[in-house]
Amino acid sequence: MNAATLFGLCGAALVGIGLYGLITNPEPLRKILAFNLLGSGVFLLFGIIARRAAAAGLGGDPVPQAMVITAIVVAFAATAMAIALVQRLGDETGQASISSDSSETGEEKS
Amino acid sequence: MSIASVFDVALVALILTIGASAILVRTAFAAVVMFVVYGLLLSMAWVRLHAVDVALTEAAIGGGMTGLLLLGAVARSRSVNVDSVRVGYPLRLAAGALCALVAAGLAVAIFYPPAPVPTLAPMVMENLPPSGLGNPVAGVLFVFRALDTLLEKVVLLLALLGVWSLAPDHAWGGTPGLQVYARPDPTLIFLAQLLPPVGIVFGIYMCWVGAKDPGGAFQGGTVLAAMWLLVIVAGLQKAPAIGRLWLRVLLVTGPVLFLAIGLAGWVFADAFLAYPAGYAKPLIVAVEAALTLSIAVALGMLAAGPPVRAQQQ
Amino acid sequence: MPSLLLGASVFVLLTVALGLFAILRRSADVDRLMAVQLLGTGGVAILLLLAVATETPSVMDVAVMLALFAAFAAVAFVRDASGASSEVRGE
Amino acid sequence: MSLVMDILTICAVSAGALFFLAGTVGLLRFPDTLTRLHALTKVDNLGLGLIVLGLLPQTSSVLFAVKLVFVWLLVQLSGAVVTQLIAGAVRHHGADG
Amino acid sequence: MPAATALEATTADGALLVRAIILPVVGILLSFVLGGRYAERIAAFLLPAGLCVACIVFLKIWQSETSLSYIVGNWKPPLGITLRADGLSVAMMVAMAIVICLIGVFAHANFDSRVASVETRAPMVFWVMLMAISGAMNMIFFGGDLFTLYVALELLTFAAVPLVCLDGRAETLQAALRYLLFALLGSILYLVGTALLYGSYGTLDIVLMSQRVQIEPATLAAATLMTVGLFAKTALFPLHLWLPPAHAGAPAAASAVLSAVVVKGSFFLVVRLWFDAMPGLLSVAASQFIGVLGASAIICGNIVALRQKRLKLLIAYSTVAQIGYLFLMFPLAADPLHLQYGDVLTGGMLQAISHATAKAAMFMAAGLVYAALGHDQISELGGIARALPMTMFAFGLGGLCLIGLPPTGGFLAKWLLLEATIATEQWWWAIVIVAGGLLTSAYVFIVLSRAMGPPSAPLILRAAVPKYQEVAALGLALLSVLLGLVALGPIDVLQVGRPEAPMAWLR
Repeated sequence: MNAATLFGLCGAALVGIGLYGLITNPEPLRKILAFNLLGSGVFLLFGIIARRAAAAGLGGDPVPQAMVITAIVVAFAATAMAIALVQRLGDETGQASISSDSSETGEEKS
Repeated sequence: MSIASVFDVALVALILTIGASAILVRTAFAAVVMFVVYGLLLSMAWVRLHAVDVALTEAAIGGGMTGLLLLGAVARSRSVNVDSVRVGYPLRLAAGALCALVAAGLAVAIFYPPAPVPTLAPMVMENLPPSGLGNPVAGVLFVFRALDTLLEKVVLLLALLGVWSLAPDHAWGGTPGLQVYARPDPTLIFLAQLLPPVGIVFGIYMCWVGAKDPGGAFQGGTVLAAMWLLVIVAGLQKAPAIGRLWLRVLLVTGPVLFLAIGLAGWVFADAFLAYPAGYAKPLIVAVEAALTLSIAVALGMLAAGPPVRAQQQ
Repeated sequence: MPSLLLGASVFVLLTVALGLFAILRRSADVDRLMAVQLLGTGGVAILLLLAVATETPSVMDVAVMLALFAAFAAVAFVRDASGASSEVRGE
Repeated sequence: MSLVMDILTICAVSAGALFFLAGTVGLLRFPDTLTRLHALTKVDNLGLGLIVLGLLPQTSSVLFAVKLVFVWLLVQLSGAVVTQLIAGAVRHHGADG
Repeated sequence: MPAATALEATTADGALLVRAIILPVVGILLSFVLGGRYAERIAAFLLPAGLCVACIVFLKIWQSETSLSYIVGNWKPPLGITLRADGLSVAMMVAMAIVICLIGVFAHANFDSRVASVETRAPMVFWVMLMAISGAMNMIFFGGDLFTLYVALELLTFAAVPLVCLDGRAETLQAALRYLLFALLGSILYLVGTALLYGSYGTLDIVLMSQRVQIEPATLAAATLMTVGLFAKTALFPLHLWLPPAHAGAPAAASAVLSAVVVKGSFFLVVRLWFDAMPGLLSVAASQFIGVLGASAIICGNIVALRQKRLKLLIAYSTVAQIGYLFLMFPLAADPLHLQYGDVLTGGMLQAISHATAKAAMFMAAGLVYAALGHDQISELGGIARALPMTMFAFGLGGLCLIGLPPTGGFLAKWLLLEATIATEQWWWAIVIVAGGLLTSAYVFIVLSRAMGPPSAPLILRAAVPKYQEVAALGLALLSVLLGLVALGPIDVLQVGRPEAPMAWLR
């Protein structure tokens, strides 16, 4: 098994892990994190496809590499928007139930 | 097994473990820390895949900026703790099975590559010389698939407007809610005074070197954005109000220049987004320089979040 | 020489991994932060070794990138800690 | 000449790698946060420093060497500041942070 | 290189396609610099200009009966990107441009950017996002490259999500978050597919792909993942959970855009994928499965709609059902024995277009009702038909189109689909279509009868409704009715650029 295939399997596994987190984690923030994990697995797939197609003295096919760069920036923008949404939602709902959550903050750190 | 493959196996094992624990670990803070570590590991994987351009982007955006965003979010969501009702066991099992199926399908798909692996690398190298660029990835981004790159800048602007749209009405045009230090911390101020000059030089270097070596507008822009955020967080400078004209102008400078050069190509090179022969390299470098600034501002403002305070007149 | 450098990078990766697991097992946030710092430094070392071993100077830029961003996790964390103890400016 | 250089490289890189191991063991074994932090700084300073020192003779150009030293300095700076920040946080909130 | 690439070149009027994409981009950039107070004026200029371009492209293609293409930067695929416009794309493009323009007219009342002396939030966001949606849709219709289409898809997502939570209430924020997560999952699945396809064929260009594509594991995995991702974005039945809260919670003009325009983008990509990029790859079993999903959407969506108490939620669930019809074209078009291909595609596209016009009209009407009454409880609609006759007339006409009564566009679409079920001997889909129509007529009738009934208490209108808003809604409703008449005219345009028959069956 060569390096490209190894990382490819890693990417496939990461897609599975990220998808699992996205489905099962109820917390929005954790969902966003899982989405990023899933995304990076997909990017790795692009990476091994590029690596596999190394030719013409290049270490990899530059076309998928360029696509990954574009996709990483888009994923970051998506993350920023999702986090802003989560926080605004927290602000809106948090004002209604400030009393109930103060007891839980200490517990979480232990 | 060569030493290199030992390294690869160890790296993959580490990535998978850290990735899985980022999903499974109990507290959100631990998960985010895992994710930051994961981002660092991933940029090593990209180096091993001979994709240094991507490694740079991943180190800067995937690990650095996304980590910063998530850490900030975790910090704020602690005071408003979300009650984490776990999904039921049967559902988790079903989800696990589904995800395993997807992963297995992908694994099968990549395990059997097509017999002659199709590649555009020779075609890229053949057509790269007229543009004067030495970095094939930059060639793809700014010459062959320039339309994608241009549209992606618009995506960035829309995402920023989307983030801003989450502001309360009265705060529109005001300053973002990026959390800054309550007390000036001398250590942090020291860092915020010393690191940015270095970072800015490196960011400019990234942008400049991108024409011939790995690097470019994205990577350079991200470094600049990070330095800007550091200065703001340390309290040395205030985050700008989103209504500021200079901010808006900086945001669109890159895309506008890109679009203008693309339209000029219509006149001088008879195709939209074509570069006139002999002028390709200076034009691309100009576009990259302008984009670096615009990306820096856009990423920085994206990370800073929606405005929360009305601007003091 | 390249194989020796590669071997060293494997060694560093394994030690860092070891340290990482140990630290991440502890539940204190500060320890987790140290894990990030440890991996940041280890990652820089590994990338430098790789850069020289494979003679690709551009890999060194990745190391610079990691070094630049390594401090950010700590900055974000301490911002949180000080924000929790006292009033955050402006709110 | 190159043999001397190679020996220097081997010694320094091995020593650096050992410091990584030592630092990790320290992180594992030391009892409290501040001493573990101390172990961490050893990795930053000496581990990376020795590796950089060992790599210097192998570099092909001056720019390469300058970059190596630059990276080391950068890690020194951020490492020092980060440990300061962490230590400060520990002092404020106790080891649980 | 295959022969087709050598032949392909920028056609005479190909530059129009670039114009259609650049116009909105220019508008967005200008709005950022000039500020939100000018955003509406910029949109008021650029959206009609976009409509003009769309009409010109439509006429060119209709008359010449050939597709247009433009090679961006003179770099031919597989290296570069080609924009292509065929019959399907221009028909959709014109329809969407008209709908967006009329929504713009309607939205003037709610998002007038000139009333305040400084830039305000909602108008700035709305107008920029409206322009972005029109640009993204054009990009989706013309994009000849699967990765460009990914970027366009993300453009559409980022433009659509903020519209959901423009009012900033907690429940719309929740809806927007859910929508965003679904949409992101959808686009990432789509992206996996593009990665695998590139790995197999070394190109993402749709025409080149259609020449190289073969049935093999990687391709099937890619196609499945992409389709599921696009289903999530289109809100096809089991993945529809995000749609009703998002579409019902948004402001009326935004609901109209989301329901009429945005979901059609990802639907169009499914069509592109299966009928252009991978012609003939769709197996009978898979197409029947998609059909079952569509049928479930029709039945479940309609039944749930029937039980809604709020008008906007009813309309949103009816969108879920109407989306189901779109996917009935897959089992009908993939039938290997009878090549009903062209007519079925025409039927599907007509359904998309007539749903766009009718649904936009209905959401606008619901918005006007809400503005007038201060609520949209169906049980308390009594007397509204007398107070807002034009609005309720528009709602009724839109309803007729959804039910599929002649001479509406909905009738023509459903008729073509029904005809195909008979021709391909798949009678079970015919039952679904007819049952769906009956259920739809039930809830349209309930709403109308309530509205025409006497008020329980004396009706007090909270606000006067501007006439032009009613006219915009009515205009769209009339369009959905008149769409049935295209059978006499330009319906052939949908066939331009279609291959004679799906190729893979002949292989």
